[in-house]
Amino acid sequence: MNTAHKPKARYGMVIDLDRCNGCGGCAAACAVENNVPPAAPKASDRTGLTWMRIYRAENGRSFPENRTAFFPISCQHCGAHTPCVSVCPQNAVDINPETGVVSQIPPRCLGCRYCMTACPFHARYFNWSDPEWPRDMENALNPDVSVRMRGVVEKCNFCHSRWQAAVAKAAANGKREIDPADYVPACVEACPTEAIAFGNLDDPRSEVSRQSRAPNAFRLLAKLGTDPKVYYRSDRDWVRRMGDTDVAYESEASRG
Amino acid sequence: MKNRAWLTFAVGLLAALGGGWFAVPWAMYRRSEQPVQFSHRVHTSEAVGLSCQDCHALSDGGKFGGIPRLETCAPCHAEPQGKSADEKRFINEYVAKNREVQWLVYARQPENVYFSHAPHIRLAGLKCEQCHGQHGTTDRLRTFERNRISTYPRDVEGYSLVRLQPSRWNEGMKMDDCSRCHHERGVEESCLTCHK
Amino acid sequence: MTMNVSRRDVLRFTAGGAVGAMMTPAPWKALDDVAIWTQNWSWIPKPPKGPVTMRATACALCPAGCPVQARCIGGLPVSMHAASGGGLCPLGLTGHHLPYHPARVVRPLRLFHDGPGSRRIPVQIDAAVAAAAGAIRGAKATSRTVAVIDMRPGRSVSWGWQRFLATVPRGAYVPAPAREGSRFPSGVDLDSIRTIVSFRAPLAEEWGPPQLQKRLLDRRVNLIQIEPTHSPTAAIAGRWLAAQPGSEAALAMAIASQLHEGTAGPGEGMTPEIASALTGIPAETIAATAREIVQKGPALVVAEEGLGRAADAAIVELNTLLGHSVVAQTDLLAPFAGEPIAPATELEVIEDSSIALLLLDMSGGDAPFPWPLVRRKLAPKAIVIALSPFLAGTATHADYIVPTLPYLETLLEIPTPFDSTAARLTISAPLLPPRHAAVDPVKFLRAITRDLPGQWTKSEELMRARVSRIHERGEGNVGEKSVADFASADEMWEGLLAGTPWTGAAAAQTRVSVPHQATLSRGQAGPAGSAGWPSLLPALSEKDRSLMTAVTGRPPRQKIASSEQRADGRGAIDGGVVAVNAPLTLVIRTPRDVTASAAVSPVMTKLYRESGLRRSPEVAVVNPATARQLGLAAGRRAKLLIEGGALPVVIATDHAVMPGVVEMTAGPDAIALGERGARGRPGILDVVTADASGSWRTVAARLVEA
Amino acid sequence: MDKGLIRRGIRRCSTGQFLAWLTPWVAMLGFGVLAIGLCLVKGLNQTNMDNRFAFGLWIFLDLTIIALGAGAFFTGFLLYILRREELRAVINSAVVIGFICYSGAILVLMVDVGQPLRAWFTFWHPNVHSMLTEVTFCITCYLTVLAIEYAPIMLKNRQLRKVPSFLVFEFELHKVMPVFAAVGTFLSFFHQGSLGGLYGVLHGRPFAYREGFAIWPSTFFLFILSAIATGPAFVLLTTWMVSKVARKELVRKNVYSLLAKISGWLLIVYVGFKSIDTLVWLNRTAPLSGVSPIRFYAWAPFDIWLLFVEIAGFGLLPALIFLSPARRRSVPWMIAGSLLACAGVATNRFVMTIQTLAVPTLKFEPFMLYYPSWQEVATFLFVVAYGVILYSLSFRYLTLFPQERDLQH
Repeated sequence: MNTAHKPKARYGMVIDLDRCNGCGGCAAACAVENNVPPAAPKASDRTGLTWMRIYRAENGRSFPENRTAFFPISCQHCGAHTPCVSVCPQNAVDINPETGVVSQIPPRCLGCRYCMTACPFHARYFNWSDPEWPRDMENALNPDVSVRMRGVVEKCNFCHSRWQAAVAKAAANGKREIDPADYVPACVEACPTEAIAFGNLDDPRSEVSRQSRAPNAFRLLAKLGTDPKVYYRSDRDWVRRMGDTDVAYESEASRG
Repeated sequence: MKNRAWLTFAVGLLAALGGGWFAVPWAMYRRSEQPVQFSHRVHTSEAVGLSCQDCHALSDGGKFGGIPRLETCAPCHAEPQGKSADEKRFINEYVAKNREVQWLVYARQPENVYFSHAPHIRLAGLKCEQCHGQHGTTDRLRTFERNRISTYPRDVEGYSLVRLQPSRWNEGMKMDDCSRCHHERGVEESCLTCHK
Repeated sequence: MTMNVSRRDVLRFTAGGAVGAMMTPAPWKALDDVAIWTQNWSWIPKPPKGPVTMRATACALCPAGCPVQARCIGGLPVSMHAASGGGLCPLGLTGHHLPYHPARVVRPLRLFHDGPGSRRIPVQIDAAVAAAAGAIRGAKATSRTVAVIDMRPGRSVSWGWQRFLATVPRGAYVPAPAREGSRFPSGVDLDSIRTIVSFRAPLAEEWGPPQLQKRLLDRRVNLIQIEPTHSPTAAIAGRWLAAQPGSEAALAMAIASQLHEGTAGPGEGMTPEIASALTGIPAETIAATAREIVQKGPALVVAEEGLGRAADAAIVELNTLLGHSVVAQTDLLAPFAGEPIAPATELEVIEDSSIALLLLDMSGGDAPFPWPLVRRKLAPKAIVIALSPFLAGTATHADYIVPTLPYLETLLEIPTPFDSTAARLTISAPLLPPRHAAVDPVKFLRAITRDLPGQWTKSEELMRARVSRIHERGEGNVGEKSVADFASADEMWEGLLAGTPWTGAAAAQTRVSVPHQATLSRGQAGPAGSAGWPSLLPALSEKDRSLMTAVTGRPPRQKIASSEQRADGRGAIDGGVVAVNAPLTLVIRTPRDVTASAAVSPVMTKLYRESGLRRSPEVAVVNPATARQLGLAAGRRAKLLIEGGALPVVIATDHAVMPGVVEMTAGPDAIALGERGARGRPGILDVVTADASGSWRTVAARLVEA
Repeated sequence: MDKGLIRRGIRRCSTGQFLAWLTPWVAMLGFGVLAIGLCLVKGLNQTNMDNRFAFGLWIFLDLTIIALGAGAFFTGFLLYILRREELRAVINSAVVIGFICYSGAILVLMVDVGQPLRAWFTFWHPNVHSMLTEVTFCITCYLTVLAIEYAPIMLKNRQLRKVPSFLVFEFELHKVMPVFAAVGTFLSFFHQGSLGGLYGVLHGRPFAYREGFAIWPSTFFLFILSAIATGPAFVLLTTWMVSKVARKELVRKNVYSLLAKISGWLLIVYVGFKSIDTLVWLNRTAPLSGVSPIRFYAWAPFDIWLLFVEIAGFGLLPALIFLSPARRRSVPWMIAGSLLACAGVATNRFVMTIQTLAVPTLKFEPFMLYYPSWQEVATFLFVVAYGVILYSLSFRYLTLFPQERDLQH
């Protein structure tokens, strides 16, 4: 299966939840970098496009024992049995062998949304409408990322255009290896509290690999066996338990 | 009676064949001429002695300059070099007015494609001709053809209607063409290698 | 020969054609081309093309003034980055979208507030000038007030307003509360602080430059958050005290009284037990908190503004008692020395119904405050003119809008931010050519009055005059370079335009323990003479003192109003916690987006509408238990009733909100955000008024089904 | 007016009456066209689907009508392969219903996908690991088979028979019909299965995920079973409804009871396997994914009652009705049984599609529900109207029930 081979590098993230204050800088930076359009008329938190979405998690106790934590969730770039890759009927999703990044190619996408039902992280988003910016604001779009049309799925790709730029820069100097400093996703760069570490998980010297091995590190829905490349950290027990598979059960929390 | 039936069928068949092979492919493209004529041959001749890289340069950041802007041409063309009408027009309409020429780019890839010249030139050692053919030695700029539906330039799309021949520069620069070359060279690739 | 074309012939011909067509590339190519067409639809916006450059400037969207780098394509910014590494806030990251904002004012507007949906018509600038000039003449004749509310005090333009107001008999210069500076003693050396006691200050969300939060986190500063909501700040705080809203003064005093162990001093008589009854926090927790403050080293108390006079005063007492480290900031010089300027005043001290002309200077941004507080001061037929790039925020209340240029299209000045221990001047240089015609604030000022001496006619001239004075004095640095090393003021000006701020010489750090009156009089130095904390605090009046005494002087034995009693309408301390038949307490939050800028990027819908991260301003949040009691389910429409009026709201439930509290956020209308031509609906700041205690962040409220 | 088109010796209502019958359905069709137009021109923001409910009403109904359409291939299989000649009485009707179900489903799918003009990419760049690829290939092929099976029925029309070559063609087709029936059966088995596999393979969705055999999860087989168990019941039901509308007998009673008996036996087998599967899933599969399965049913609207209703009420109960010879002698009982069986397959498809998406995977996400927009409903009504109209035309002008002429007298 095409998801089985081992990539050259495994780019990943470690997000320190104890440093995340839910400011939303990562989400805003992501939207700017990746030309994610503003909400279409009537779009809501259920139909929006947020490659990086910050969820609020609660400990389930009532006031004042209640506690809140923020979970920034983007595509988790699963490394094994990647749910979305295997289900796409026409190969619009694959894993880049050089970076381990799970792709999503809008021009190939049929818009069947099977990958979205397959993704347990709800990290894939559908373009329910054509993208629209206020007049002339297309002058503020990033030329390194193409704008998606309606009817296709999109999601985080670890700012792959920045990787491409880093490769081009290295190649211009005759090098095949990129300088790690040249490849930092927008959300990582934008985080004011530096809660997100990014890099090659396979490089034992990298900050991200060191942090991913920390005792307080965990991954979301690890029991599903999809080997996500995004790690989370927290010293709070209840926050770490939030990564487990068990579903929420509070009926009150339901939104119609 | 029977013959007539088959004849009608054959007429329909032939009409469709003619339309499908000749009329439709012709009608499918919008043709336009470049705003100014330009001879690559003169510029790369010994008299002038420019190489491809002199005008189509690669920056340190690996970004390809593409078609040169007016500032590259202006130093030599402040005064007319020769007597052609195009030269005169180029000086009067563009250089004098400091107006960029809106060149029609034969190899312009669509918005969703990422292509960097740097890895192909510096790492793979490809020659310009391998993708752009003998464009650098032509005397005049060809008529620019653009597919009316897909909006692709003809060079990107390829000139052959059946696309059965092995890789040739004018077979096009579509995904399959890039992919074929990558496969021949054993380049590992995925969607994100070439898409953005 | 005649041909009789029968139906069958047509069918045969068509069949032949169909078979033939299949044998040509045409249908297959059409299939392919149509698919490619769907990949390149002409109506999908195309990003710009051009050379990539990085250009430096400073973010002028809030008083923090972060140095930024803009990545430009063909000279136009496409993304914003922190100049020195580290992050930016969402507002700064999307700041380059603002010039394209649909709420941009492209020509002077006359606004009519005569109906539910107020009309607006374009007018000539002369109409606004004539209205202003007429109002000034009228004010002089009738001894009425001409007032300017300056949303970004401390700028050279601010000095211009003050200079102007000195020429009119009753000129009032009102610096709007600039959030971080308002209740935060500026010039504090944060690196020496180990504990921060925050009374509802949204530190983690929007306090100062984003890097500040990293500094505090890295240094593991102990944060004690006192707030009725488990807010994002509470979420990262070391300790969260869910004090009853309105009981902040009592809590501050209780902590203070613990600090000096009940001996004579601030907060005397406010035992943890009494405070517990008022705040709902266990007495032992209050005592433990006080011990923690002492044990963990230098502490600083900060507070949200708008909590009321008693809370303000109590917090000043507490801060004074703790004796934080303070560095006296060097002055940020005014453009011209020795000229008379109107001093800064409080809105509160202006007589009701006295303002004949009100100018709202929003050219540098916006600030949140309840509009009814301003409206009360307006005389009948008063003229309100907003100088603003956007028809948004406070500008929507004006009669005339005079368009100014937004951030990145014009020079803007950022005076010393609160977290700086030395005077600082940052210039935000424009990166974009102006997209619409606009009026320079100083030009407008010159147009409405002839009585103004001096030769300056443009904002830039004032800014350059100030820089000349700084250069003359020769103190401080621009980046690495000493001011003395600049050959001329012009050279220094160029240096500032490159995005590097000027920083004055830092004064020696002193540990102060001064009586609060002294603290109160120590305003932030600057051309305005009084911007920032605590100038906005009124000197304590006799009334306030008696209010304080009511708390501090009350013998412990005396019965303190319990929460039950509070519920039936007896305000125990602040008087404003409850009103008859108003069982709920409304708590108002103001995010940086509304604090800093009248308009926000449409991409902010990611935070407001497209995720659950931020609450939309029409949402009233209550605890699920409270919602059950009220019989209101999440998602239901309701009406919020407060003293100032009624507001339609949508109910949301959240365990993070204290039972009995309804929380509302002032901010961009997330429903309208990014939608063309959409107008913001009235928000909470359009209706709320301050209660007797001077608080507008905590008021009595009711929620009824709509 | 259209007498010349109607089979000799068959009574049909007047043209006026027929047109009056069609009018509301045409109106419904027009309403559907409007909705479909909106969805295609403006995009899927016309629906109430969202990123959590990426699949909605349409997928649920597609799966349901395809399951009900299984009557076509399964009747063909019984008739041509297993030689149950009694079923010749309903085969034509079953084929038309199958064709309507499948073409309707594909039609809705073309509205459902965001980029229908790229639909052929699945054939050009197929991902062989995807169940959806399997579904697409099989459904397309099977629709072709159904069209071929439909052709001889059409060519038997009184007017079309006049063209000699059509008659020859029809005769030739007839001879190879068992081949097509076999091919159709094979394809149908596969795509009914892969529709089940569609959800069963989602290991990111513990509610839907099932272990299974080789690459096929258990739902693959359960979908086949439930489809073939319900198919005959649906043929029974439609035949009965048509005879009610046409106010005449169309088939002999023994056909009804045969269909009911087949359905009954298959339902029993299905209920057995479904129960085993549910127990394995609750006790093994779900816990392995880290979920205590009771949590799946922690939310009131989709409580555990749904599971019981699906298996007992809509599975076991109709099976018992069908398997009782006494009940089988009574048409009302058989109709009730058929309705229950059809409701069962619909519930199963609902649970697999909608409930799967309602159950959150992330611990801090709530259960969710979604309500289809009128555009979604109208698009589906379009298919209903299209089906009724096509069936009405077929019934009027073609021979759907060979026994009809004999039963008239």
